[in-house]
Amino acid sequence: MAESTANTLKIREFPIDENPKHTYLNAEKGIMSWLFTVDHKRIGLLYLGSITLFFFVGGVLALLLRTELLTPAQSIIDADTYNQIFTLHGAIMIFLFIIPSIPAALGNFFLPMMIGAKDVAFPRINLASWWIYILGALFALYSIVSGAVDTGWTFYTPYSVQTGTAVVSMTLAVFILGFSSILTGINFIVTLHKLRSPGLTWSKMPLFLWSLYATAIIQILATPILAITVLLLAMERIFGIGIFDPTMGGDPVLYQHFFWFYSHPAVYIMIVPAFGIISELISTFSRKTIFGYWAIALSSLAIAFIGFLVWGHHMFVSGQSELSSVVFSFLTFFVGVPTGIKIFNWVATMYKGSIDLKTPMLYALAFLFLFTIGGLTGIMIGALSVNVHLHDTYYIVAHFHYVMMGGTVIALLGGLHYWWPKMTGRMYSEFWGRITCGVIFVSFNMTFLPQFIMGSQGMPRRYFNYVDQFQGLHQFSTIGSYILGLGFVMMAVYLVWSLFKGPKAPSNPWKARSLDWMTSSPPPHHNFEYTPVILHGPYDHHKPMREFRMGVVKEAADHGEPVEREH
Amino acid sequence: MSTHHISTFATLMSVAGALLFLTFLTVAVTWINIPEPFNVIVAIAIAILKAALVAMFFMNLYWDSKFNTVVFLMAILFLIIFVSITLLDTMFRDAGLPIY
Amino acid sequence: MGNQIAEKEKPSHLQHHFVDADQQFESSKLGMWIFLVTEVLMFGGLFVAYIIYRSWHPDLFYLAAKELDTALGATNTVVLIASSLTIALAIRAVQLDKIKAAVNYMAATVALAGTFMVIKYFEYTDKFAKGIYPGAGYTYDGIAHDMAANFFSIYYMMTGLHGIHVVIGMGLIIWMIIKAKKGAVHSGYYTPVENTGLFWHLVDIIWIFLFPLLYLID
Amino acid sequence: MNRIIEYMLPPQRSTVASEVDSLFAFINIAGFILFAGIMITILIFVIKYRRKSEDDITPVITHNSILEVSWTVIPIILILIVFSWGFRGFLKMSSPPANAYEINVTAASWLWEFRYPNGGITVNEVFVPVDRPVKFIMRSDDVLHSLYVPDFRIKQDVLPNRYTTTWFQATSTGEAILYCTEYCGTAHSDMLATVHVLSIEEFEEWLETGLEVDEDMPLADLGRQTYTGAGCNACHTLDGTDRIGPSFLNLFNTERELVDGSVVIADEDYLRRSILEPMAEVTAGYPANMPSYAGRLNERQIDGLIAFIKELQD
Ligand code: HEA
Ligand code: HEA
Ligand code: HEC
Ligand code: CUA
Ligand SMILES: [Cu+2]
Repeated sequence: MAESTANTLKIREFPIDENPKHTYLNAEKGIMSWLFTVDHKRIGLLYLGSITLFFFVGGVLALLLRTELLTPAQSIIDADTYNQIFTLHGAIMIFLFIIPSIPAALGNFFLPMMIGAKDVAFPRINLASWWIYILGALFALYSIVSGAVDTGWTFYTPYSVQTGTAVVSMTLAVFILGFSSILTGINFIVTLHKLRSPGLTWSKMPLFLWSLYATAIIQILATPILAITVLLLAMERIFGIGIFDPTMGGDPVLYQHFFWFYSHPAVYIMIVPAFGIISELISTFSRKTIFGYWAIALSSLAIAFIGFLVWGHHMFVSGQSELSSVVFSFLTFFVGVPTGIKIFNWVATMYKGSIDLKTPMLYALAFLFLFTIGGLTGIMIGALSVNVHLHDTYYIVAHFHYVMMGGTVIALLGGLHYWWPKMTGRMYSEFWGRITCGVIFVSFNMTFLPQFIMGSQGMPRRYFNYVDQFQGLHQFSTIGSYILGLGFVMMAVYLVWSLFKGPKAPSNPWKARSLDWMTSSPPPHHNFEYTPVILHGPYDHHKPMREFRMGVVKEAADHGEPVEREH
Repeated sequence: MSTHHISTFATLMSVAGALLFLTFLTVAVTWINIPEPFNVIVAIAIAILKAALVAMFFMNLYWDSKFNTVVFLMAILFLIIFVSITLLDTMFRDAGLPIY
Repeated sequence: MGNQIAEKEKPSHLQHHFVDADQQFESSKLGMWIFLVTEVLMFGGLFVAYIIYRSWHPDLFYLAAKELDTALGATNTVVLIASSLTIALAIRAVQLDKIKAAVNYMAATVALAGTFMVIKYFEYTDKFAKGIYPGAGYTYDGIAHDMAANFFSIYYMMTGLHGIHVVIGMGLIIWMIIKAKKGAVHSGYYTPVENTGLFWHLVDIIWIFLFPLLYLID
Repeated sequence: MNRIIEYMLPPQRSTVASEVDSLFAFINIAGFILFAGIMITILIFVIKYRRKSEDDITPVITHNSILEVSWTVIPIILILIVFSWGFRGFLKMSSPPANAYEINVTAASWLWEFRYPNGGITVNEVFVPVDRPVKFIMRSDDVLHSLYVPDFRIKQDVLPNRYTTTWFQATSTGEAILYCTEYCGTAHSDMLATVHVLSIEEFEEWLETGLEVDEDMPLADLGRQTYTGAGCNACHTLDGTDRIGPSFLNLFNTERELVDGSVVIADEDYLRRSILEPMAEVTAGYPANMPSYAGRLNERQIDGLIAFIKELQD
């Protein structure tokens, strides 16, 4: 038997129940058992449902924007509506979709499973965070119906103080959503510190968890500043306290410091969990030990830290002191180094692997393609003199869609397909999965590549009307976005279909090595029937699957009726 | 079971005594006029000392897992980052760039 | 590790996903500390605003601080320090299973917190009477500086947010009193009291900084 | 490659443009090589190491010091190059020559006003000499705006509470488009102006005569010219549809209901007041955000506008 785990521990092993009768899905019944569940898996699904909903809402708004931009002058909506729609599109996509997306949905579901815990440290707080999220969403909806917001998602003062729209309720929504994000972060940090199973040392943690750990740190340290920023903004509107409003002696550039001190680190809240998913996907589908485990793990922390030092790169032309622009530009580039390290390590992982282009792997490759473009264009706009030309043009719009949509969303889709069998117990259609991935990849590039060109040519962003010169590129982009929408509809169809008609999923369809796959699909109510003991690393792909074991705590084994195997 | 630390009555009382004394001190130093930057420095130094006393002995950081102290210091560290880099803008707005 | 504890031996307060009471206690406490970090940073934002504005208008801060009553500020500092002491004593009492003493100490804390709020109330109404309102409502003309309103905006934001925390803290402590009376906390399980105590001390620490920064400028 | 990059950028028409463009080209090319390298490697791996059987065994490769050091050090070198290059350009952009011709710019929602040293004022048009450094000293009347001329590669936010500056030296005569690139509300995307770059002689001549109003032009024609020149068209249409303000069509001599409930007749006096003190009588149903043109238009232009509006009846 496996000499590689040559230790004298006496452990027993449970075979995994391939088609379990009792799962977390049928442990309790009724709508209330979902809305008030404290099971992290169900909360993960609640989040998954909510963010999907808001992604579609945000996406439909995006299609409206794109349709309006078919012609240089007004085509379907008026200027005010356009301004409200891009604000809502941005605010919904950022605060209601992408910030909670990977951590709160997939992270919630898999973090405890990957460390062999029964739940997160504070299950009730976890549930509270979802409810707070819903409350925040309701506030956001309220502000939409009571006059919408037309400030852009950045709420720059003094415009946000003077406009007649429902800014206060939107800022309150953001305030509330911030708390939801903080609670998730607290939960993750504590869970990772205190609830790891026996044997699961920091060096055996799947990289997805390292990335969630880094993300949680950013959530904890940055979000409070967002809270105080929007609070001050609301007070500015209600009482005119004059901290950010120049008519009262305040300083609008100070507002931008406050805003970006959160919102730049926030872009790493969005992307770092995506990096985690990619690490899992590349290793599993190359069936190979991850290359540079510590480099990838620690680069997440490095990105999190450096990410706090660069916020002013959004403000090069804002009127901040030139000295700080220079310092910010200098620091900005250093985020590229750890990010590059990750990318190179992933590529190196594929070397001499056994690569299987299943849908999740296709998404991982699409991610590498799109995110590298997004990241390198980030370097472009981080360069001072070039930024002056490109700031607030479509080049920026293209940059951030490449990193957010091409990075985070694509990784989320990869992760969704990867874990779909585990979450639902059903296999999705591999054929349609691959086709859709191709459609989304091509149409995404159609939508946003032209925007780099118009941006460099000088097309400003947040423009309802534009000069005729850009019409061709805009129309191309719009057509791309329609196909993109079609891609998402296709995905919705085959995923929903698989829920009902898909073949039953085995416990470990991809032969992955991390703990989440060492239990049945879908998992039982408490994830594992017994506290698992970790005997191997999360990326030990060099051993054949049949030699894989998950131990259980010895004393527990004495109670049950396990199959005994000695190591 | 790890042993939970239980502070003695004497410790708590003497910490409180020290805090009260420092409060008196911080008011008292305003009676003798210390010149401009130093008065702020003294006031903040006393406040930091007081906060440290509270954190270490009332909040038990002194006896606790050191990780909790690290967590708490993170907050301070990032606050310092925030202020100092922002000051880099607000203090140097008219300075322009030194020609190299 | 203690998964082996049979169900019936598990203390009632132990949640199923923890191995033992100690793990649960340590987790809750770590969670609380991380939460305190977010509190520090949230107040921190206001401190940053304070520092920036003070660096811009040192004369304003000098003039405006004269309007604040140092005696009242100092009294409130003493009150909060005393309340920190009483809550620390309350935790000690719970740890020693002296529940009755603990309840008394906590009641004293609430009373001190109440005193703090009453003094704050007098300070505020005194300001309002002079026309010192936050922001646009400011009408006082006793300060020869055209940014005077801004100082008081910062003052109100800082003390107001702090005041809200005092009130929340009072609520938490009252809840703990109820818990203690029901016998829900004791030397084997006092996590909520401990965490409430941590929260309360933080409120104290923030005031320790607010006091010299707002009242003692000269 | 060069062709593509030229296609991607607007024409180079200022002295800093080539500096910016060369860095733009450098990052694009270096980035492209890096990107292509990564993608080709991935492609090769995907083909060469595709899964052959379900029980493929893979080797354990966990690190390689040479590789790891090189993919840390090479990017660091690259970013240091990019940083210092960008810094050099920025330094140039932020240090206007001492002899620059200074024009004061005021941004207001939603127009640009330019004041020349000789006291002349133009709205939504600015005339500058070629081959001579020009410095804009800018301030906003209300919210943030940003002055952007793609052909010159300059951009600078305009703030309400202090002056910001930017400068350029145009290298060829002709027109260039000037955008507002800081979101400022409804007509943000209509807040455009034209930069007319004139030869030195033409510019001197324009300074002498261009600011004077052509006495011979019929009033209504002057009004039509001012209507677009001063940016009324950003908010007022001529075809009866509402934009931000009411349309000018059939405006003259109709009854206007104001927000305070009173009703006034839109006669000449009212039109004049509306242009000079728009906040005094705000028409019901419209936002109170029309900028005042007092001091921005001369008497004859105002008369022209009134004459022009009077004519707009159908
Ligand atoms: C997921 C979100 C996300 C991510 C990950 C990033 C990543 C980066 N971003 Fe981006 N950014 C946004 C979201 C994001 N951004 C958003 C939303 C905005 C606009 C907000 C608004 O105004 O509305 C924005 C705007 C923005 C600006 C301001 C533009 C402006 O308004 O003028 C800048 C400027 O520096 C910038 C830079 C960067 C950089 C340097 C990175 C880096 O992290 C990229 C690092 C990655 C790489 C570099 C590629 C991989 C590395 C290699 C292949 C190795 C080789 C590398 C080198 C040699 C350097 N971003
Ligand atoms: C996570 C973040 C995220 C994501 C995923 C997207 C996705 C998209 N975005 Fe957006 N975007 C932002 C964040 C994001 N965006 C932000 C922050 C801004 C800046 C806002 C500001 O300036 O303040 C912005 C701005 C922005 C602009 C610039 C507006 C302007 O400056 O004037 C444009 C224009 O093309 C655009 C387009 C798109 C498109 C076409 C998509 C597509 O990728 C969308 C794809 C999704 C779909 C197409 C949905 C598919 C679903 C259906 C078709 C549903 C059908 C089903 C039913 C009806 C039940 N976005
Ligand atoms: C920023 C947008 C904006 C610009 C630019 C603007 N206006 Fe207006 N204007 C308005 C708005 C809004 C109203 C309606 C509210 C009011 O009466 O003030 C208005 C009202 C008026 C009225 C009164 C119409 C009525 O309903 O009785 C006149 C006349 C007028 N504008 C003329 C002009 C002229 C002439 C110019 C250019 C020189 C101009 N405006 C530029 C926004 C603008
Ligand atoms: Cu002015 Cu946008
Ligand atoms: Cu950023």
